[in-house]
Amino acid sequence: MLENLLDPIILCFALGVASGLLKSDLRLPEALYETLSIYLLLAIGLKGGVELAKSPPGELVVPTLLTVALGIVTPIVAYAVLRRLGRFDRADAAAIAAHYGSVSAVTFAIVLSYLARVGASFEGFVTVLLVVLEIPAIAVGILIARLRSTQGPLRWGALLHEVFLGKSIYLLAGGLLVGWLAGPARMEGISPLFFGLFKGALALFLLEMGIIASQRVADLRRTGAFLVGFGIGMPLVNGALGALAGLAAGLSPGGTTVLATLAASASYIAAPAAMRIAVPKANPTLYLTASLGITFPFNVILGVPIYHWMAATLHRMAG
Amino acid sequence: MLENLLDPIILCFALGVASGLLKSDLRLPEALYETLSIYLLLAIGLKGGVELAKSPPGELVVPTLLTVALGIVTPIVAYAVLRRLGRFDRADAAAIAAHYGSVSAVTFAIVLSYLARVGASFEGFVTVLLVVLEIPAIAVGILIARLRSTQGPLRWGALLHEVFLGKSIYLLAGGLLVGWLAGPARMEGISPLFFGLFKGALALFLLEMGIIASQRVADLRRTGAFLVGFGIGMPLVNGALGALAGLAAGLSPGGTTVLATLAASASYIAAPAAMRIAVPKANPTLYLTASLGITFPFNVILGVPIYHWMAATLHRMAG
Amino acid sequence: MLENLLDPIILCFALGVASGLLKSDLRLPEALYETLSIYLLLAIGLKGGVELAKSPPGELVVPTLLTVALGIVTPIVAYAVLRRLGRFDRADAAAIAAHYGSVSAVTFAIVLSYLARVGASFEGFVTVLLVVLEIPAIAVGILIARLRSTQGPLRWGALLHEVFLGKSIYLLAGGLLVGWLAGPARMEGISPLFFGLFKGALALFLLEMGIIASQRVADLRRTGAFLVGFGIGMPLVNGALGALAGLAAGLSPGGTTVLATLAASASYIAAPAAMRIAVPKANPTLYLTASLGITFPFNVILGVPIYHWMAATLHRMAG
Amino acid sequence: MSPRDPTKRKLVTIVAESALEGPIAKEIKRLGARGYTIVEARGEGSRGVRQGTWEQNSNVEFQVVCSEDSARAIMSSLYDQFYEDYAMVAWAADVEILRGDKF
Amino acid sequence: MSPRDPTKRKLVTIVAESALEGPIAKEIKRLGARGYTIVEARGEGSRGVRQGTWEQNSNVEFQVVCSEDSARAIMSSLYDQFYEDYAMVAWAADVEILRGDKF
Amino acid sequence: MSPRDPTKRKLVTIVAESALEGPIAKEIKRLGARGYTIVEARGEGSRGVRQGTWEQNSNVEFQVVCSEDSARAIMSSLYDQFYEDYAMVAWAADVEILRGDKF
Ligand SMILES: Nc1ncnc2c1ncn2[C@@H]1O[C@H](COP(=O)(O)O)[C@@H](O)[C@H]1O
Ligand SMILES: Nc1ncnc2c1ncn2[C@@H]1O[C@H](COP(=O)(O)O)[C@@H](O)[C@H]1O
Ligand SMILES: Nc1ncnc2c1ncn2[C@@H]1O[C@H](COP(=O)(O)O)[C@@H](O)[C@H]1O
Ligand code: NA
Ligand code: NA
Ligand code: NA
Repeated sequence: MLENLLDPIILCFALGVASGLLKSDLRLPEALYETLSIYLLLAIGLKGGVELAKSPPGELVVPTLLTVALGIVTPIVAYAVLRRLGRFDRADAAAIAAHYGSVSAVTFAIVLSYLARVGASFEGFVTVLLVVLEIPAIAVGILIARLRSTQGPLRWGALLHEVFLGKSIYLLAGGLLVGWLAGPARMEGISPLFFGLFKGALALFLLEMGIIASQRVADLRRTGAFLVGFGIGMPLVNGALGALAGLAAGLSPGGTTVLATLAASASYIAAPAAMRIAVPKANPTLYLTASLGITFPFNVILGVPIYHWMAATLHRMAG
Repeated sequence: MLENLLDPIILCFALGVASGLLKSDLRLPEALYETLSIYLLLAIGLKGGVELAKSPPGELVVPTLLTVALGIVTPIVAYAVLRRLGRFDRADAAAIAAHYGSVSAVTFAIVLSYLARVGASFEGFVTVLLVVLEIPAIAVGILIARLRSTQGPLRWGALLHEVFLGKSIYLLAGGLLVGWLAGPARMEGISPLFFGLFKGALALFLLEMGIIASQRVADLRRTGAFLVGFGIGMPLVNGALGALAGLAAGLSPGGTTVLATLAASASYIAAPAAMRIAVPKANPTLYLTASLGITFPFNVILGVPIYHWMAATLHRMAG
Repeated sequence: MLENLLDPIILCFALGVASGLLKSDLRLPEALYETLSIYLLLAIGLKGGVELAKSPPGELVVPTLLTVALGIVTPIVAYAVLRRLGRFDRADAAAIAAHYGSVSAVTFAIVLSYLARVGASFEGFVTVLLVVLEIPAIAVGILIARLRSTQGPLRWGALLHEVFLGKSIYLLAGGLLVGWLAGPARMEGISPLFFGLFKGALALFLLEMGIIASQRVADLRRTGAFLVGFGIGMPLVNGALGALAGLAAGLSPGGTTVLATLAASASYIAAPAAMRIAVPKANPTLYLTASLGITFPFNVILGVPIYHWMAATLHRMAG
Repeated sequence: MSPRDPTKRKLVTIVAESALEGPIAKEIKRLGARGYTIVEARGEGSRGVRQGTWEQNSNVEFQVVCSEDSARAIMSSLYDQFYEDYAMVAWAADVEILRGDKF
Repeated sequence: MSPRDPTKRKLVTIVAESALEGPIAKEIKRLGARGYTIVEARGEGSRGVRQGTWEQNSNVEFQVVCSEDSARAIMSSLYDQFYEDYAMVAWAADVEILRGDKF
Repeated sequence: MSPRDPTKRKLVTIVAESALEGPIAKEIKRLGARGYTIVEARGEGSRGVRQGTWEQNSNVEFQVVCSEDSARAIMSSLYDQFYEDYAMVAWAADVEILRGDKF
């Protein structure tokens, strides 16, 4: 745990949070934020594609199906919790649920770097699961929000476009394809940029995310205690569901940890962009504060080791 | 050929083109475009300077003179074709001709990486030829456009300033000088950034160029079939002229391939900037669509292997 | 000396200066300037933190105290010179003095790379001295400017905030803390970005600083000959004081060179930001022209070898 | 009227969260404006501070020169569609142009 | 008055060096404006060219829609505090808005 | 007249392709304006969409506060020199300033 806290990536996140809370005048240019997020998404995809090239395609079927199932179940559970216990209205509950059903690519990068540090191996195709899990929850969230809504017919074409051609999925899936087509040998020329610098770029991005997350902390008072509890409890529930799915899919303990973390993570790129257009009545302060202000830091600092422990325990219990 | 298509740099270009055509919401910040183009131009110059330091200066004379000749002949040929066959007016024909007489530094980088992949060696001073070939065609294009023009006297001072101190030539020539003065040993400290990351940065830049090129595709219908034919035929002609010049200059097959590719490439940084000011009546849609929408993709995907084959064949024929 | 001039970092600075003087249309995006300055400050901090982790804390006490003393003495000397000899008014003299008492992190990076080139070792904790020396002179400058001023009460809270939480000190000190907490082994993942690319990024930043410095050269005529003399003489005096302090603090010749260079360097990030708010009557043209247009180039090209020679001579004299 | 006589038009300025860029551009053109200009913006308003640090808190500012009718239509249509749910403000002013047929 | 009737307000535009961003924002709000928009700018004026290449030569442009009284107060207060020592200009114009209670 | 009385001036706004930045700045100053402000812009008009993704499709927006005469001169001179061949539009509006001698 302490080991995790002393990772410079996590320390850079803390530096960003402190900068925001102390009102330092450190401001990263928006072009840097955009560049880093494009770089990280593309690099994750490329790396995943190279690994994927090494996996027999048959191995992918069961994990992919179970991941889709996770992407449908977790937002429904989240929605029920938010409506019944949290008393949120339909639009807010649906939008928040979509965020928690979807995934955070940066949290994915952090769990991979965590597993590399503790020396645990995992399946080469996990990046496919990242891409697969990103989408269904967003569709489920929109469907729930629009059921019996008076907002006029849902333009599915526009929405599918928004989701599949949003920058996040496009870069992840595109990178996956490029990496898979090119294969390991041809990627060597571009690997100093996309793989060698990856962890450093992640540290810089987390500095920025820390600043952004800290700006959300001010909103915590307004959004209330329930959301804080939800932002910690929901990832634990989803992480457990993800760990079970990983076990059921026959993944290794490392791969199970990855799937648990994916399930536990909450989106902050693809989901906010889609929800803002598809569910305009949902208040962005709620979903951004929960996802970025609570769940992201929780996962990055405490969650990942917990999901690793969950995965290890389940695997031990399952023999 | 397939091998060339599977290079991740080319795949990233395709990813950019697809992103534009599918109207994905992927948008790279303009600051990233500018940064990458500055970085690539400077890095090409620096690399060339280091290589130049290793070449005996005498070897440069004949290739340089023949390259200047190329830079005068190719825009005149292009102008004649555009006027006679294409029926373009003087300004448009002159401006397009200037683009095809000048060069694309990114295409140059791609032919070097292609030659490295196929294991062909080339002369250390080729970057000098890149710089030398960039300028004359722009001057020729302007001269043609202004002959008998009613536009008032040409302010040569301003124009020479525009061309020689435009970012493209300034960075290439400046980098060449820095690399040559510093020499290989002193460059080591900065080589991880400027040389180690080069191919990765090229891939990212091509993603961006793909998006920009795809925006030009929409203009193809308006600009007409002739321009499409010109955008493919002209580089083949210029490539052949370049290959002949390379042979005549005594270059190796690799160096001949580079000169052929340079001759075949069309400018999209220096020439558009100079033409917009010097030949205002020329329609930018025409020259940008031809250069970026047709010739650049053609060269990057098919042209480079063809010019390599031309160079090899000529060298074989010449014994 | 020639060796120093042929360092590509210095040549890039010259390329930037020439670009500005020749009015080339090379313009680096502001986002790149900001990104590079954030990167360099953070990287300097991180590197310093890793080195600091290796030093016994006791060794720091005397050098730190003497550095604080330097930070108080040098701006007072500078102020006296500017008032008496330069006939500047109180606000201008105080603001310029604050710049010369404070430090330039880029000059620090350049002296470290110089020492690495000539093979001189230095203490691991020198980055602490950089951070320590950045602050007191700014406070002294403000105090002087405000003594007997009619400008109303000084809001110290706001000022301390401005200084300690300004981007420059925050990133240096934050990076120091992160590097120190993480230690060498955990930093490995992020070192390709933060350490491997450092010199290249410095070259790119100096290209930009060259452009900015050249824009100041035009102001030289207006600011007068005295300021030119001051911009060269003051760093020599401060460098000598710094070398003496380094000797007294028991630093190695390399460490003494670093402290001399720090003392000789003039701030252009932290001090201008603080002075603009705290001493509004001071004319920024004066302090920016002196610091960036004269002292920075002088230090980078000639100063560093001179301070090295001072340190070596003092150490030889002291036996 | 000669094309060089100054002509009266309206300048509509709209500041809205970046997510609305596409929908607003479409609406502007649907309601008769022949063009628009966009600049990146940040700011503060009834929905809090929008610092422009990332995509979820940055704004865009549209400037549209158009006829009085289009101006009226654009302002009320955007108001009806987006005002309740999105960070957005708009205002209109009188301007003069040189080429009446252009706008 | 219905919320949809056009209402008159003032638009105050302030261009100033970036260092003043914080103080100006505070002052604007203190003097009764409910919001403001900021865009990055560069330019030229009596204090020379400000190219926007780094923090010491870049400008910000504020646009503030507010009541006539606030506009007057903002312009004179900023003028008094900053005009002498800082690069800054300001101007005001008449604008119409749709929702009177918003500004 | 006291320097603090509001004074009438014109605000000329010009949106043009980035390549014209230098020539426009020169022309503005030649025709009597004492300063100008520039912001980066993109947009759409009769010459198509200019997305601002690279140097060949980005715009700049000039704002110039000046006398009515200068405004008129600037608008017609730019119109004559650039309108036919370049992406460009311009409009003018009335503004009030506090310091008459500044503009
Ligand atoms: N009074 C105002 N004057 C100028 N811009 C404003 C004003 N109020 C709001 N804005 C801009 O409009 C955006 C959305 O406003 P709001 O919906 O009130 O939060 C803000 O982020 C500001 O950029
Ligand atoms: N006449 C003007 N019209 C528009 N903007 C101006 C004008 N004069 C100055 N500015 C802007 O205000 C900033 C500061 O002006 P100044 O204090 O006159 O140097 C300049 O950098 C310009 O961006
Ligand atoms: N009606 C308009 N309102 C505001 N800006 C416009 C308008 N028409 C054109 N523009 C801007 O002026 C640029 C050039 O216009 P054009 O020459 O018509 O293509 C466009 O890219 C827009 O940024
Ligand atoms: Na999830
Ligand atoms: Na060519
Ligand atoms: Na100093």
